[in-house]
Amino acid sequence: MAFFFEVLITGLMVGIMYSLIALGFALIFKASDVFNMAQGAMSLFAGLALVGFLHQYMHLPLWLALLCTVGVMTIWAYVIVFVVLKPLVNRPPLMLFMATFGVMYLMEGIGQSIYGTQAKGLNIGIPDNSFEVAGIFMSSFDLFFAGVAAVLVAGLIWFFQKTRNGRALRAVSDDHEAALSVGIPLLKAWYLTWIIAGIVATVAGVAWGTRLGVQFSLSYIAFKALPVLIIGGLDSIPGANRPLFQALRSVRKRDS
Amino acid sequence: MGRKLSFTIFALVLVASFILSSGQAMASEEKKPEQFVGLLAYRTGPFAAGGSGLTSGKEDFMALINMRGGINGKIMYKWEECETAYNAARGVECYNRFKNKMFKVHPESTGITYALIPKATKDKIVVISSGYGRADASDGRVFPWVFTIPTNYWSQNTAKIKWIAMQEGWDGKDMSTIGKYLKGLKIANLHIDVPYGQETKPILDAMAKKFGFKVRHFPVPWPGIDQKAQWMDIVRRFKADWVINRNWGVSCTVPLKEAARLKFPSNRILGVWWCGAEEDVLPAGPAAKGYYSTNFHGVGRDFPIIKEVVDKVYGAMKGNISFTRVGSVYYNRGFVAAIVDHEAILTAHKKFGVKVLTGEEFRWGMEHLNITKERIKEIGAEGLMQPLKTSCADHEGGGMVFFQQWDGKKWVSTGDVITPMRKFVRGMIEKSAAKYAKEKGITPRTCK
Amino acid sequence: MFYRECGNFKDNYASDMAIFPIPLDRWGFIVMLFMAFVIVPLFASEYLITNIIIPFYCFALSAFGLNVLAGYAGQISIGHAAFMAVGAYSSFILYGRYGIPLIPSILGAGVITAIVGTFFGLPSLRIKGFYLAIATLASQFIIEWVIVHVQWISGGVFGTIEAPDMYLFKLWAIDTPVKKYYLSLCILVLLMTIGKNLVRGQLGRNWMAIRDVDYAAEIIGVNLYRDKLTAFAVSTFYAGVAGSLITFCYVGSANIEEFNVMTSFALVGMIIIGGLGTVLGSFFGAGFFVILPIAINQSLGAFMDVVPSDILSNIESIIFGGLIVFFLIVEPYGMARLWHTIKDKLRLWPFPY
Amino acid sequence: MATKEEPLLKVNNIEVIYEHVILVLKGVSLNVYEGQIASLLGANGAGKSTTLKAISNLVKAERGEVTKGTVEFDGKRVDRLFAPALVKMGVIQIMEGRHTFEHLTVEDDLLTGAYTRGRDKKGTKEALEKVYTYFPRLKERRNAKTGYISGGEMQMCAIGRGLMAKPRIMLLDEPSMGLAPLLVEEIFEIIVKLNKEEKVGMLLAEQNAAMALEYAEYGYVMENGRVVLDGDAETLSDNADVKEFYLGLTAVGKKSYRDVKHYHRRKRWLA
Repeated sequence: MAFFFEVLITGLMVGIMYSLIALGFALIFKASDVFNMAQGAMSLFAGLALVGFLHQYMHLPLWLALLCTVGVMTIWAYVIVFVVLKPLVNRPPLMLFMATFGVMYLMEGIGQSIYGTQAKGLNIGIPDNSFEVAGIFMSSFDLFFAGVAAVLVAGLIWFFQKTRNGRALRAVSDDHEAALSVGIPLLKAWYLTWIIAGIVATVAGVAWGTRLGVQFSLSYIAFKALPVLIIGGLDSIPGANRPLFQALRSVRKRDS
Repeated sequence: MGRKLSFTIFALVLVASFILSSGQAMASEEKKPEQFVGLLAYRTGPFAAGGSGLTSGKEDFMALINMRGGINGKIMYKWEECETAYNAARGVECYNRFKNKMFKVHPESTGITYALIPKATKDKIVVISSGYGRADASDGRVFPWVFTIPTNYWSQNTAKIKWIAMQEGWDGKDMSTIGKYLKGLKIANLHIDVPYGQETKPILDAMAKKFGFKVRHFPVPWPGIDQKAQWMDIVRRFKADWVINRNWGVSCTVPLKEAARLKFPSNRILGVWWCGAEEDVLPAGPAAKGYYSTNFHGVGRDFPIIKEVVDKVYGAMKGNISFTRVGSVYYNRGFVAAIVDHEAILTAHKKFGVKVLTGEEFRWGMEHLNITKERIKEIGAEGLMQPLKTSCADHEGGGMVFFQQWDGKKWVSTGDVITPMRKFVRGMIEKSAAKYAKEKGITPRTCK
Repeated sequence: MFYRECGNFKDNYASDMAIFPIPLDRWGFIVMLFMAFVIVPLFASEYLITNIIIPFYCFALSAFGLNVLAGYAGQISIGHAAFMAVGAYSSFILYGRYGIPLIPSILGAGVITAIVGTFFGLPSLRIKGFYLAIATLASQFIIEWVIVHVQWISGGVFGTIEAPDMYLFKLWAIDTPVKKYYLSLCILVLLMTIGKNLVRGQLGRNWMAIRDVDYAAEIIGVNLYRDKLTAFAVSTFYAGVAGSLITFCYVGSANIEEFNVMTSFALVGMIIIGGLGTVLGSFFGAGFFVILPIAINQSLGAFMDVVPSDILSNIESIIFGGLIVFFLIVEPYGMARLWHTIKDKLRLWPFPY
Repeated sequence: MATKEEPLLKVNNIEVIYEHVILVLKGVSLNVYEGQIASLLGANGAGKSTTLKAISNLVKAERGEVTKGTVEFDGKRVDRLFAPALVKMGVIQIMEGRHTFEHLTVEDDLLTGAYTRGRDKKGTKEALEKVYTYFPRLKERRNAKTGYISGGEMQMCAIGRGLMAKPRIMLLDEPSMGLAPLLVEEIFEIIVKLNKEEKVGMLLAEQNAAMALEYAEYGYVMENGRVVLDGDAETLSDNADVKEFYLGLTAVGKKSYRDVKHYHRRKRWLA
């Protein structure tokens, strides 16, 4: 029985880690109908940038480095929206999907030429100790990121439900044209969405980067996150955070 | 619309000029005798750390030889890189691009090796797969053009089992007593679930049967970023004594973290040599301390020849990789491969005279390699590489496996250099090669 | 000025249905065929034939297959490379293991792939859009898994099987690049001719109706289930043949890593950059994705001494990504549309209105 | 009505092309004065919606373009502006087909209308109260998702949302579409009330010509992308052509189909 619970909890933790990526997908899909292939690459880039600020090129304190990374992701959001998506407004979603494919190549290439191709360790000072509770091993690292994910999701829900801009973003995702007709500037809304997705990608990049090292494979996590996304619902932001499914899946896999 | 059109035409012209300029670049002529080496590299993609190290190591060695005045003082190395991105189709394209000028090829990927073996056999170009590719290609009678110098996966795994037995108290000499120490041991073979990862399953199973230990295979789906479930199984259910970490790229790092989380001792994990580089353990941080891995060459810069590279090549700012990575595992691996090839060239020069070699002449050199301890000392690579002696039938040469441990900062050799169970492996190799020969309708050549 | 028809003088159905209504196009096409059949094998270097033109043909074929599915029938698939893998492995098994003659085993591989493809097309009956895309992505992973794990298919632990030597009618050895070139060219021309007429015909119209508004198509009597599945079958048939050609004529061994998810994405890229729902687009797209990276790689090789090679390799992906974005912005409907725009302008030139 | 003063909205001979190829409007001119209800009549595809979208600049979002002519609002040229900027000036379009945000609640939906007010919380709240007084029904359903309310409520929601943005002129695109006659009447009553009390000018695109002419002061008849006829509501109602083609009446009033003459009256303005 303890084994069962351990598997369940472990699965839950894995699920939360994946849901961080899935969240970014869902956000962008919802706000701009774009299936963002570059989500993984964004995480990669954020991780690389953070390593650059923290260990590689500069040695900034963690909070400043995080802030700078978010700044970098904001610039990316600007570039993507105004250079890539703006000329493609109202094109079929497939074209936008393809454009993000190009963005993926761009980000990977630029990221790796600036920061190099080796796997880099990322240490943000969260201890990866494990302790035992009732025969079940838990990792402080996992718990920390579960907490971060919870705060992030709560924050996003608050933002989307309660603030003016959040409401505007939801409006945009429901109906672009009607949103335009009540005076919500579409590009600004997209820009905002991509910034948020950039922040989510940063968190995901940090979480996965500390675990795996910051390296190219972060770009592939996105594919692994797809099942989470589909089960949770491609267009649902709370849905992206349904890691329970992951837990159940790993239980089933073990028992078979 | 018109503006768009002209824009596009402009872009097309740009692309066309790109292609044209590339043609011109290819046409540039060489002046003195040059031995051309085509390098299949992968500097992008998930395994870029490996590819950049391997390629740059070779390039640095060749740069050093050129600075010394060339091969036998007469012939210069000339090399060109081609990015494969670890993709077989692109690897084939690179091979075809170089094939008229080159005499040997390091495919640097198991997939590309498979694609190139029949082609290179036809084109009379030597394929050297150091520590990857087909294990059964060590049989030179069936694979005359393929070399698995200095060792292959199957040899490695028998050495691993021997080493594990030694850790359990075996003296390392008397093969008849090894079974006593292995009996009842539980060894988990954690492998990435692609053909590369599955390759060692038969030899492990065969050994388990022979020596009476228990082996279970735990496949990790590609790319192996999350292995929580496998580790739960290994530690909680299987209760493994030893774990063989047979992964690649990021999936090498994950087990260390998972093991630490489940309090599985890291010094009971033994990695394949593709899981034994700095890039594999650094991201795991303290969790990696104590982790063992195999290797087939030494690590670090503490060898005369690498010091010479540091002085001469990097002193002249002609290095091919960031200076910090000189002496790292992948770098040294590429470097050692280049030394071996160089020795083969020298051997061939003895027979055919000092000239630009063809593939056939080079193969002769490869088959008559005899790198003795003394010669290694002469090269200045003592401890960096192992003695090698190849023959017409034996395309593996040494087969020796080095063991190293991560001390938290760098790889430290444990001092164990273990000879694999050569007879055992050879039997399996010959069986597998014979099967291949039968399938392909090859009559194995006879070696005297 | 010569590029136009002089008014609409079509007085019989044959001329109305002609593939190339404009004589210049017809001549252009014949010239292209002449180039492909005579000039290229005579003058192109071996490197050009094996590395550029043969893969270009194979991917054009595969892209056309995907175009049938995505461009004509509107069912997006991002697992198309896996079907190429099915074709590659099954043709090897048919030819190498069972000794079935070459051409039948290549086409047979297509048929086997079509059966597999139809099976994986079943979800399309219930879901569409991106959800279907994800379902097809799942088919990619399932097929990869099966090929790696069923040793009967993958030929032992190595997961890779080498192409046997090819003989046509047990007599002709197809061993030189030029012969391989002719083999792939003949199959390409044959299948493309069939394909072009397929999409022009009743089936093609049904597909397009499904693509545009599926329920409306059903109302006017298109059998939705049957035609969606035929789209999957036809599309994967092409993929299978392309996959077997690529391994027979180009790589020389079937290796599952070659048909991974990135290849699938590249195929989607081909049809979008080339032009959805056009035959020509498949060629343009294949050219973009097959030739361009090699061209960039080769031309960057010239800078090897100046720029560190680490960065150079990454610049390749930067340029490639940039070009994808650039072409999408310039012409979101693909290079084929661009071509048509040029042609339309030519028709009116020099007196636009 | 005060026809001599400068009109609030002046559309001057505009031409709209979609996708660079499809010419939809071929020179449309019309004026709406402060506080006036003007209506735009025409059959399907006559170009009514496009005219409204050309004014509110939503046409750009559909890959259309105003290629000729000008739109002036309050004396300023606005046809080059971005749609949200126009909303800020007080030109608000209520789109055809009840575009509500289906995943938002009614209240959230209304609040999106106040986006252009910025952080003005007090004003937003007052505006919301005002909308609720006009549409008590919406107050009852304030927490329902707009995807699940009835068609009439959706239309009210859409109009209410427009009202949140301090409109000076509203461009209503077929508010009567798909609604029961009773509801249509209710909505038109509210429109008139808004016009009277809030001094909001209205430009009403309608197929339901009888209804539109009953409530509007001035009318334009569109056909094939052109304005073919305009005049006061009464004049138009009396026009024989309008009667025949839009009101379904002949010179002698409604007739039974049995008596319909089997030839068509020709439109005199054939475009």
